[in-house]
Amino acid sequence: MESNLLFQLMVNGVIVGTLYGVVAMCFVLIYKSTQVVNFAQGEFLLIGAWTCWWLVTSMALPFWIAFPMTFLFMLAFGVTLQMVVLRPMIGEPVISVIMVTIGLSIFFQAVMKSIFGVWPQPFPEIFPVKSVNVLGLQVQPAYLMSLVVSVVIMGLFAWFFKYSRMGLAMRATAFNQQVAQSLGISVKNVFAMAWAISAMVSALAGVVVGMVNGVSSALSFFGIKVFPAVIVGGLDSIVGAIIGGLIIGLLENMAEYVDGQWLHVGNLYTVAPFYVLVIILMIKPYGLFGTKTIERV
Amino acid sequence: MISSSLIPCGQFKTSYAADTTLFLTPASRNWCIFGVVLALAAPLVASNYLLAILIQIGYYGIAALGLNILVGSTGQISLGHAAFFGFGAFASAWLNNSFGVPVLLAIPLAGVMTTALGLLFGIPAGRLKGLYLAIATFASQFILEDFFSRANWFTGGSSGAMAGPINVFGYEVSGDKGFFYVVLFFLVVMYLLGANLLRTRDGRAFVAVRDHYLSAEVMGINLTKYRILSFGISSFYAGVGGALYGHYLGYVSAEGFTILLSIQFLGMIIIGGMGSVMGTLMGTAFMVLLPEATEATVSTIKHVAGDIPALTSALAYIKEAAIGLAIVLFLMFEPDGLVHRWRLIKSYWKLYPFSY
Amino acid sequence: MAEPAPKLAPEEILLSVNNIEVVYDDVILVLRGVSLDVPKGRIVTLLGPNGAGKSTTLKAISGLLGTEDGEVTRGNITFMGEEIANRAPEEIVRRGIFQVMEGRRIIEDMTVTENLRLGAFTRKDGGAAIRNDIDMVFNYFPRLKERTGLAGYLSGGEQQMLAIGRAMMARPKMILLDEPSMGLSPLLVKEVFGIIEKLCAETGVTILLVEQNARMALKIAEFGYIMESGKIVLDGAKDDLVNNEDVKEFYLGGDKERKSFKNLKSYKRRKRWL
Amino acid sequence: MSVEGIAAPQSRPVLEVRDVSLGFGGVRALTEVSFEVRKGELFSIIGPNGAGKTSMLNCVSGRYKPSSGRVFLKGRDVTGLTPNTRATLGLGRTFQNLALFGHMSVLDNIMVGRHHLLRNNAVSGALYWLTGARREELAHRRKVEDIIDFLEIAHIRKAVAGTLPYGLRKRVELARAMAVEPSIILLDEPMAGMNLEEKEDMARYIVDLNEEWGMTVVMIEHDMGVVMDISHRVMVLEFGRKIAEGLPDEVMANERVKVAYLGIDDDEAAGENAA
Amino acid sequence: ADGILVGHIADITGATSSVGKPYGQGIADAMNYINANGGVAGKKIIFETVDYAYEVPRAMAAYKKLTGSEKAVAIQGWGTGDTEALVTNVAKDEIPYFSASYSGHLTDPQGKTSVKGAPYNFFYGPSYSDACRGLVQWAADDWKKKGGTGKPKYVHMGDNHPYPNAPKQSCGAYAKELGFDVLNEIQYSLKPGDFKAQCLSLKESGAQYAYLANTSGSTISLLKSCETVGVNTQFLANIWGTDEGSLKTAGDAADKLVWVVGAATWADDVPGMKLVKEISKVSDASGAEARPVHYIRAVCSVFYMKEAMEAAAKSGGISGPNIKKAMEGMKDKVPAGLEGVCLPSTWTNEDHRGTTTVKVYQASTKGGSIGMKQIYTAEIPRRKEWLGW
Ligand SMILES: Nc1ncnc2c1ncn2[C@@H]1O[C@H](COP(=O)(O)OP(=O)(O)OP(=O)(O)O)[C@@H](O)[C@H]1O
Ligand SMILES: Nc1ncnc2c1ncn2[C@@H]1O[C@H](COP(=O)(O)OP(=O)(O)OP(=O)(O)O)[C@@H](O)[C@H]1O
Ligand SMILES: CC(C)C[C@H](N)C(=O)O
Ligand SMILES: [Mg+2]
Ligand SMILES: [Mg+2]
Repeated sequence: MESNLLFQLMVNGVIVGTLYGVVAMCFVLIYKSTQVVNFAQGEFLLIGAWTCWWLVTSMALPFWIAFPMTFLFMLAFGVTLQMVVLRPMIGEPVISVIMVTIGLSIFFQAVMKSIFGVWPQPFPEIFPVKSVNVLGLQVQPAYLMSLVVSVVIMGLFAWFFKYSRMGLAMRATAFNQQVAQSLGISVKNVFAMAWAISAMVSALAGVVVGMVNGVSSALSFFGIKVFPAVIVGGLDSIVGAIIGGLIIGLLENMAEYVDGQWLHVGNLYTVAPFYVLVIILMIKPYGLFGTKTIERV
Repeated sequence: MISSSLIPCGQFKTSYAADTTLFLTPASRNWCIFGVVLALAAPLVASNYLLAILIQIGYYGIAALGLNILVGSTGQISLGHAAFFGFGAFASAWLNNSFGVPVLLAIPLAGVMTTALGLLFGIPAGRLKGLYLAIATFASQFILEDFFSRANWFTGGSSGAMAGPINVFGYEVSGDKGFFYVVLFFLVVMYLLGANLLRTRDGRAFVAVRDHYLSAEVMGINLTKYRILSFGISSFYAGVGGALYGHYLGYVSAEGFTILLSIQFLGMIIIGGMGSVMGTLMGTAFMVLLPEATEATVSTIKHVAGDIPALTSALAYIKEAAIGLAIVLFLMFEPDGLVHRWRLIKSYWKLYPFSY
Repeated sequence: MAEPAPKLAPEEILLSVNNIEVVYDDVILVLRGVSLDVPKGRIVTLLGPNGAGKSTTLKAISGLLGTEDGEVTRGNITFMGEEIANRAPEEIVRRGIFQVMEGRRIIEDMTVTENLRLGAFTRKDGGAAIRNDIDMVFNYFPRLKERTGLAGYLSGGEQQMLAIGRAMMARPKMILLDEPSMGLSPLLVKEVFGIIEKLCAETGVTILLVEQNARMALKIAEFGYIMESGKIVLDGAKDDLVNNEDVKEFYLGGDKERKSFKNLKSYKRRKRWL
Repeated sequence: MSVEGIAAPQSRPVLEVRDVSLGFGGVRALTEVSFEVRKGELFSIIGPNGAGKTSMLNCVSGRYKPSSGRVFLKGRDVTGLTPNTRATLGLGRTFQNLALFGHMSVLDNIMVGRHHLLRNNAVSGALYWLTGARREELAHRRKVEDIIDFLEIAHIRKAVAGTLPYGLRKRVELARAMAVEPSIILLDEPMAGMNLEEKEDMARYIVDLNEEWGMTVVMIEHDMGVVMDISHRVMVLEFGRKIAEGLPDEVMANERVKVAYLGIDDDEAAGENAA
Repeated sequence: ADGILVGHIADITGATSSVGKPYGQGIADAMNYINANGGVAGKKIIFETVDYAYEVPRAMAAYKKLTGSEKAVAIQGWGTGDTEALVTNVAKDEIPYFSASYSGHLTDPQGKTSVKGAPYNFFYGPSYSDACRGLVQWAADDWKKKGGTGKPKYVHMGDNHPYPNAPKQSCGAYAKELGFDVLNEIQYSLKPGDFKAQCLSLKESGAQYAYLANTSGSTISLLKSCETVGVNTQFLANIWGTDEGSLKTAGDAADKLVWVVGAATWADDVPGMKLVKEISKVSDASGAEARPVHYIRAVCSVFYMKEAMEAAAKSGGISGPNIKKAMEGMKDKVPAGLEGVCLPSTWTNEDHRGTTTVKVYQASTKGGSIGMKQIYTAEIPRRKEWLGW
């Protein structure tokens, strides 16, 4: 019985972990190309999920229309956000830019709350709600879908940065904006693109989570969970983001197990990832897969 | 980071001593003295409301200066400053409640305790750099928050602890007026210490580590030591600021020290100006006044529009959103902080009408 | 002031900078009315002491001032007859001007090949052509081919080669070279200058070369400008400059009897044209 | 060329490098390089790009740990010491790619050089007036001003280092290294990116610093004119190996050096020296 | 001023805003309604709603303002954390503090059984401890009815926070007394989130009854998560744990949920509901909006305060101590006009447990239609040792 619980918690950890992984990737995308640590990542999930929810419930659109529309909206949103807010910040001190994203996060959270209220809202049934039994765990089909979607997105991301021209341009921009400009790379376009992709993919994650847990301000909490995931993996590594996400997801659930079975300290599952984070960093200062910064004189 | 290239020209110094003063020009020094004198007179005229705001600027300003030494001067971003601020508050209350240490003594002692904690949590800085370090501090924030809600013996657990009032020679400082002077005293002392630190050996070492750690090391600076020391010093400031805060409110609880406050501290120093002592105070004032200003605006709207209840709840969010928006807008137009603008204005007038 | 500029037919002039002023940070005036013309298919050099504003001039042309809070506040810059002052850098690159910045500026966390591929970012002519050109660069700089790690670990000289190679990848009409010989060994300086000359001769690319090594620069350039404190103080064809007494004294190192560095007992007082 | 600055040969070497090898993954940056620098010498290292010159300096200053071999500073084995401890033992250096503290004033940059000579700390420094930190700082400030006078950078004393033109930055870097009061100073391409006039100045400073300030100098430089004129001895590296060492003239006459480094035939040599 | 200054500290945007908003609205509407209908003893109530986002320090700051140059005579407050933190202050400043925290710790005015007395604290409704005891009573009953054998297992679930913690010990002790096997508590956040891990633990523990100590937003998330992993536990929610709106939101997941209701509900046909509906029009002119249970308790809280003020006005003026005295004179009191809405309540200077009647409701949400029905009423004895616990 007990090992069964452990197993179920692990399965849950993997599912949640891949979602962390996807969001972590979106975060890494922005970081890699613009050197911006986006504290508003969680709000992207929130906005995406609420948009889709609103289209489905208030506008009564079928999901297969609402979903692409959400994507389009997030594309426009990402681009606009970059153009209006982040573009004027190009070339400004990194920390100021970080603070701007924090400001954005505060702003969007408040706006979302005032529009959609503070209650979690469920999605109407899109996939059959009846859970299916996977490896002994009751799982909603939407959750399984998320697993598949996540894996596909991960593959695409990895290819993008390694081989595509735009991916290289993004890395060049991350290294030094002036150098990138001197190569004829439009820093503005690179930035806009990074934000747009990140917003879209985050929204996808938001919708998926929303379908399972309901849409609520809790979604923006993903933005915080993402930090340990990203750092454990290594800030600039796509693979790292995925693995980091999985590790954090598993870790939370393991912590819950240890806590529930033996320790009974309470909220171990929220702090355990942070302890592990520090330990991993002390052993590997650039995360598991991050590239060491070049130290040459 | 701010370049202070806009130092007025035409200032001739005749001795090295005269050239090593705290203030760049006699004028700025006089302004500072004037500011302190003005502050001394404030309780005589200011309303309670204004006084409360000034006190807030005081204790947050002290803590923010510590953060600025860490982030602005040493270049190590910390997302856990609020936790150290909180630790100082708990420590001072604990010293006072459990051992009867007089509050005025407990405050600096709390600073020392927080320093020790800061040195401990600064250990990762010996190995981690940049954002990795920033996220490690982020982890400290959560670890400490968890500790606060758990350590009943120290913090009173989730229900918090009472913090006694300040006694000076047996006379209890209860009102805001008295407390204001206490905060002002600490503020002036801590700022003088900070400014001195930054112009002497270890202060320069901090900046050197920030600007180019590899060459700093070759100049004889022990990187690990200074990276960790910087956490210690910043924690000292956080601790003293937090202790003042605790005794001012009379009650300390973990929820006061969340990541949000850490972020606000960062906002203070970024908006004020990284690495600048006076900028820190400006930024703190900005961040403290911002919600008050939106609150006031909201009140005015309510008075004009009548107390429409739907408005009341909408306004609560508008207020929150306005704070986020103000930060965004401010940094879009003034990414180098208030100090930068201030210097530009000064140099503009110095050279006027011959700009360039 | 200076001697009259070499007279060129307008259609010959590829780039023309007219009386520009550049201001940093809204307050620091660095260029105070700089004019220069670069004829098509030639090598033109811009000389001057440190801090004269040479790099600033190049950045003004390539549009890279923006990231440094700099701005062209007066005058104009025309490339192939069109105004380009204060345009976006990527647009200027697409028009065919490519700057190799001072101090190499290669992308340290990418490999050599990735750096080269990025040089061809604006090109539209497909993978095969680009792979060809990468081989071409490796022909010029065989050493680079062997370095498979990250570019950040290359030695100073290797990085410089990579930077020039990266410029070649863009196949631009005009290359702005900012101190390409800095930090190169004598052998390589010669090589690099040889390559620059060859590049110009073979592909017809126009080159504006900023150099401290005046002797080498004047060997391959046809025209030269000398800049001090944000102004052009002297210009002329290569021979005029080489024979100018002041240029000889301050840039080329005396006429015949070179004084040993060791025996310069008193510091020279600089003569300025200003 | 003049060699009068060389101290008596029996005096103990200030710097002794023994069989140092260094590798990075596949790349062998240095292979069993040995040399010694005597007190009062002006020693130059030359060699093609990527030969391992900078890596050699990094091994001496402690940035890199040699994979084998030992480094001795004033007779003491420093191979395992950190860069900062080596600085306190009297080692100063400048960098090939400028490494100033960009946001600090020139004065503060140089004062950082005195770090290991100062005694005040965070507490006594913060208490400035009460602990004698003020007196100490001022005393050192006086020393720094001597260096500033020597290098003629008084006019930019208060300027922010990051905004200075290249040539001046190089000079400030030299000043900072001098402030360490090193017995041996390592200069990595001090004249790169300078025009003739500035090189002449810089050469003068280096000679003076060697002769009048009594510092032993190790210099990497690509300008053969300067190297020939001012160094006492020259070492040549190629592909991480030492291929020649000796008086400048001897080294310059070495066929291998000519081919591998200078790339000249004899008749061109004279002209090249002047460049 | 010639009005009555009353403080109003509410959570509009914080962690408990899902219930804080309707409650705050109820307070504001009721006071505005009173002002529009003659005020209190001819005077208007002057108040401004302060949103403190459920952060204790912000409540402390707000309290400082209320005791500054112009001192409030009474305060309508909100959370357990802030109310308990302010106990000493309000006692010292003699300001009756009507909170929405029904923490048992606030019920002992003289500090006889608890560490410190709370002489100036009042609230309307059964204390969290008593409410939880009521739920446990029902659970014991239910277990017997279902014919359960052996010891049923009971578990407390909530955040580590003063509010969820308030009834933890006292109610656990009572459960034990009634023969439950009390398991280790399970923590979950006051903020909505993904609680599947906790639900798996709950499932594993095999508890038959779980007390949910958090607020409605968090409850919904927990119910959904537990539905996903297939938990069969009977959930017992605190008085703030759910309401009409959140039942609807939670849908199927909330079916069979049992919780405590502290006054009449909007749908109840009782005489006092007329007044409540009038009050509701203050902020909803159309009268179309159906208010949740929390709104109605807020109205009760204000009207008890109003009656106490009126009594105080007659005997010496509206001041803190007089209001307190008037409150402590109330016996089985229902405010005029709210008959059938507020439960009859009694306060004495020794016992601030206004009411000990616990109305237990159960929800039925299967198939989209939301139903709630009172299934049990517990009269919790006023045991001496339970005062302040
Ligand atoms: N970003 C900047 N902000 C402020 N001033 C600057 C900036 N960049 C350059 N300057 C100033 O402009 C002047 C000219 O600089 P520039 O780099 O163009 O000189 P240069 O001729 O290329 O010198 P060098 O030979 O040293 O490279 C210098 O005085 C420098 O201090
Ligand atoms: N940290 C490092 N990691 C990997 N390889 C390195 C590292 N540092 C140097 N190298 C390699 O070691 C070799 C020697 O480099 P070094 O910088 O010492 O050359 P150098 O002689 O100073 O050349 P230059 O005259 O061009 O500056 C180069 O091939 C370089 O790529
Ligand atoms: C949790 C909320 C409903 C607030 C509640 N009044 C408390 O006791 O804290
Ligand atoms: Mg230049
Ligand atoms: Mg080198």
